[in-house]
Amino acid sequence: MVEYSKKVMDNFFRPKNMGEIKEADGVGKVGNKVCGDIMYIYIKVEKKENKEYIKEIKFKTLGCAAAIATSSIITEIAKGKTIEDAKKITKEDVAEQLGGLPPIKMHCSNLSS
Amino acid sequence: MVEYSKKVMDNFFRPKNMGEIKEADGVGKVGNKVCGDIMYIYIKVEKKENKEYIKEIKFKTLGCAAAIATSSIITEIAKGKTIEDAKKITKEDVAEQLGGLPPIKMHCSNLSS
Amino acid sequence: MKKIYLDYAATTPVSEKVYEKMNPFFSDCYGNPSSLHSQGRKAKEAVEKTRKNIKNKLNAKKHKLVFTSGGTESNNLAIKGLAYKNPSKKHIITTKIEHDCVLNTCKWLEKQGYEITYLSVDEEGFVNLEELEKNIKKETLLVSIIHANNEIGTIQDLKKISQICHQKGTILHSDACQSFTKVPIDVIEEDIDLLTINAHKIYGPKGVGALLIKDYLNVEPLFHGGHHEEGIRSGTLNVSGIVGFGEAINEISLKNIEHMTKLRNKMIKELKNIKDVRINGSLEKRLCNNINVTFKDAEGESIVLHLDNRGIFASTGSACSSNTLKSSHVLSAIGLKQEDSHGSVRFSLGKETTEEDIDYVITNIKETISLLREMNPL
Amino acid sequence: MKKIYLDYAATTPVSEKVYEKMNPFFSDCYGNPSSLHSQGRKAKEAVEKTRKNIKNKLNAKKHKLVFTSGGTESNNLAIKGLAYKNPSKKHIITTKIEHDCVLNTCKWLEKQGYEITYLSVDEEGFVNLEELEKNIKKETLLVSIIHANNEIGTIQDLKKISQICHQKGTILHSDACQSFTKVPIDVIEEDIDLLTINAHKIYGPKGVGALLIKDYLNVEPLFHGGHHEEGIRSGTLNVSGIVGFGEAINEISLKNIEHMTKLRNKMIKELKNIKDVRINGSLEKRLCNNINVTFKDAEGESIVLHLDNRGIFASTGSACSSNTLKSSHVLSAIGLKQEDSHGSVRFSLGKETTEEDIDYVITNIKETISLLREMNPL
Ligand SMILES: Cc1ncc(COP(=O)(O)O)c(C=O)c1O
Ligand SMILES: Cc1ncc(COP(=O)(O)O)c(C=O)c1O
Ligand code: FES
Ligand code: FES
Repeated sequence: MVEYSKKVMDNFFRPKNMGEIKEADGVGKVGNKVCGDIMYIYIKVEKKENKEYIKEIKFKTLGCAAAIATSSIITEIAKGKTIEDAKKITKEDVAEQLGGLPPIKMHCSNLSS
Repeated sequence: MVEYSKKVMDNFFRPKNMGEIKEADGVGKVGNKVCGDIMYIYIKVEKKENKEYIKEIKFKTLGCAAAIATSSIITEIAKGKTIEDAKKITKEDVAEQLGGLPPIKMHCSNLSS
Repeated sequence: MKKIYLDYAATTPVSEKVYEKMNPFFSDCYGNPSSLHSQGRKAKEAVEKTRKNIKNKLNAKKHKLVFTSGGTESNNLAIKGLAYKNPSKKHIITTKIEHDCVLNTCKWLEKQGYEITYLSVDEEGFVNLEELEKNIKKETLLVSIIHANNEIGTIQDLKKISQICHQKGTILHSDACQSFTKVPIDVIEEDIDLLTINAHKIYGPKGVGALLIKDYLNVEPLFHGGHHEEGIRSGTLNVSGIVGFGEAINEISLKNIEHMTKLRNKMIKELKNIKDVRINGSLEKRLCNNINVTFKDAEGESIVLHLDNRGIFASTGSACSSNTLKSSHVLSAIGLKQEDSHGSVRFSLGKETTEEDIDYVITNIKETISLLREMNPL
Repeated sequence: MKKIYLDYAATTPVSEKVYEKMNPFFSDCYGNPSSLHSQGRKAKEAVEKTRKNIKNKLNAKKHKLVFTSGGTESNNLAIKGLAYKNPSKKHIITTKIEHDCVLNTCKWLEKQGYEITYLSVDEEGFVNLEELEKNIKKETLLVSIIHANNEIGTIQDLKKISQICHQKGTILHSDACQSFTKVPIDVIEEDIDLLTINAHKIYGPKGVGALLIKDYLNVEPLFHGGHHEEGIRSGTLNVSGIVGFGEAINEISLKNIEHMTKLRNKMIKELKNIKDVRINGSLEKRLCNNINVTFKDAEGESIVLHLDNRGIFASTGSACSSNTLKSSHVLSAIGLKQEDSHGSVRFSLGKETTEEDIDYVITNIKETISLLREMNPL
């Protein structure tokens, strides 16, 4: 079996920001071609000093432990960031935050890009 | 390992008629081409009613357990027989008396023919 | 926390009696069965007694029994061993639902120029017998068909299969790692040319298996060496393992089969009460301990890990595929769509499983599934 | 009756500590290392810890370690695995004194069209290094040379051998089943591309071995299957066996080597006092536990059985050849005539052997030999 870090397991068993935002300002939908798993990200945006900040962010994901943990961590990273900065988050950032992902599961973090 | 019957082992550990007859009437020498082992059979003959009987028989053998057991048993079988009858002893007779020999060791009883 | 192991199809514990029987062969009767001296002879005797015993249980009067390191080796030996000895026959028939070790052996031979026919199965997992018959030809070296499938538990009708094979003049090999001790075995014996069995699925130790080979068949060894096992499989014999294998077979009991069948039926019935659930494999001709279930809108690994967190040990598809991402070839073969196959879990029972276990498991499955479905964006 | 086992080169008992370490993996931590759940993960952890441990002990930083069912499998895997992956190189160099499993693997490949060079050895059993160098050519796939010989105990200079191989651009495999734990191992590690080791010669369980493979080398598996061991060796891992193997390696001790060396020297010295006796193999570069002796005018099987009857367990040549009649190919290679080779016996010591044992054995050897010589007609 693939070995997950404690951080991955924590984010899998107790995902942060799981759920839906009913009146979201935006919904990102990603499907994973490798395995058919799906992630939706809902955001609410706030304008401050001419910049758009992510005020609220939630996710729903159908997928493996890595996919769920990735979803959770990405919402944590993106929260409070400007849209611009959030767009710069790479899958490596996510994997790093998660204490690494098994090679075979790196694709799961694609969901985040 | 090859499996020997109890009879083979008995004749191996406590061979009958082991030794040499100093003034033998005849000495049979057999070498085994398969493995290079050697058996000598010494006999003393007695004439009775125009027939030659084997009065005394002894052997010396360099060889495996089967060869030694074979030597021992053949002296037992031949003892007291006429020379003629003794010549008729086959290796199957010997193997039978020994409670069978493993197939790979049947050649050892060749020494007796 | 309660611990409920429901992955007996992946491997079983070693039973107490098996363990006891193995014990003297580690440090007491430790001789090499090939040795001439009495320490060696004692070890050899134990091995030969076991061999006879296993053959008797299988009623294998016309077979050699060769000990191996497990099911994988036995399957490889059967197929490659026959292939090497019969280079003129370059066609093999197998099915789409074999264990990876048969499938990948065939795929490897395919690369060496063999033609492989992978028989399809119906939605319950049964091989199409007409397709089998139609495909056997002069060049067919052998037909290799799994007796009971390790993922979905469907049991093939080996008697009919072997009749077809033998009428058409070809050889039948069957992988019985899952069925052995769970499906009456004389049925197998009567018509099978080569049979693969192993120990660690039947409360014996890991790393031991056997291949039964009809007396008149020749297989080329995978291991050349010191002429052990009539030259078919060299290597110092794993005496403790072999003795343990034999004892595991001694413990076969109809009562266990009945017990597992009852619990399996109970579990299937209760699973069906969950919404959007599908039981995979045949409901009638099914391993007494196998339950394979698809939960729509939930993902297998997530389910298994959540259950694990609750002390319940189950499997996604087969244990092996947990190392790869491919969805199960068996579930694809019975017509599941990829997304459904991803939401499939195998529970496999053991003789120790109790009714309370099943109740506890069902409760936890329900909670896990609704949790995960809540997460599903669709 | 006293029982003195002097056939440790054939196999050893499982040591107490090894047995204790194996114990939990039968019925307690019995998961399949391939399983996703925590029972499987625990088993996997134990396997991986052992793998790391063994690699550390061998200082094998640039090698993969693949677990197998024993020395025979590892040797077959090394040679055939390389052969299958490099079909353009059809020349193999080995020696006349390999274990049957290397020799017969090479003979089999010979039948498939390979050219095999069997290097000769001198009267002490050393490979001729010039002959080695001269024979390596562009098509040479690999050189396979046994580290310490199982019959006569002669230890080859692997460092020099590997230098020659690597200078000439070929690969070196060595069978270290006998030397492993008895000869310093870092020497090996530094220059060997593939190394075979096994457990049952070093107080570990039977049925477990390993092959070390340099990272960049590709070997075709003997067992295709469920992608275990990075796809090189499929089959459910023998967890208890692997853990036992690891513990056996933990117990390596210089003190044991010194102890056995002392007793070996004592025994050789006393054997030399018997008339018409010859010690086979090198006296300097020799396994610490090996004594191989020719008694003129006596036959090996008879000697071994008589000793057995007196509670002493020794071997004629190697354990394997007790199933055949051929005189030892190793003794022939060092120049023994067939009749002398028939009168040869191997005694191999263990860490438990005592000085009193040796005294007792010498007395009984003397009696046995004179008994048998008395029977000799010549
Ligand atoms: C049907 C089937 N065949 C073969 C195997 C392989 O057996 P082993 O793990 O003993 O190599 C298994 C289980 O792993 C199996 O379920
Ligand atoms: C030098 C050598 N190589 C290989 C082997 C074979 O190992 P195994 O019995 O584990 O297959 C042995 C012992 O049997 C040996 O002594
Ligand atoms: S396996 Fe589907 S996202 Fe990880
Ligand atoms: S092996 Fe020589 S006579 Fe038996």
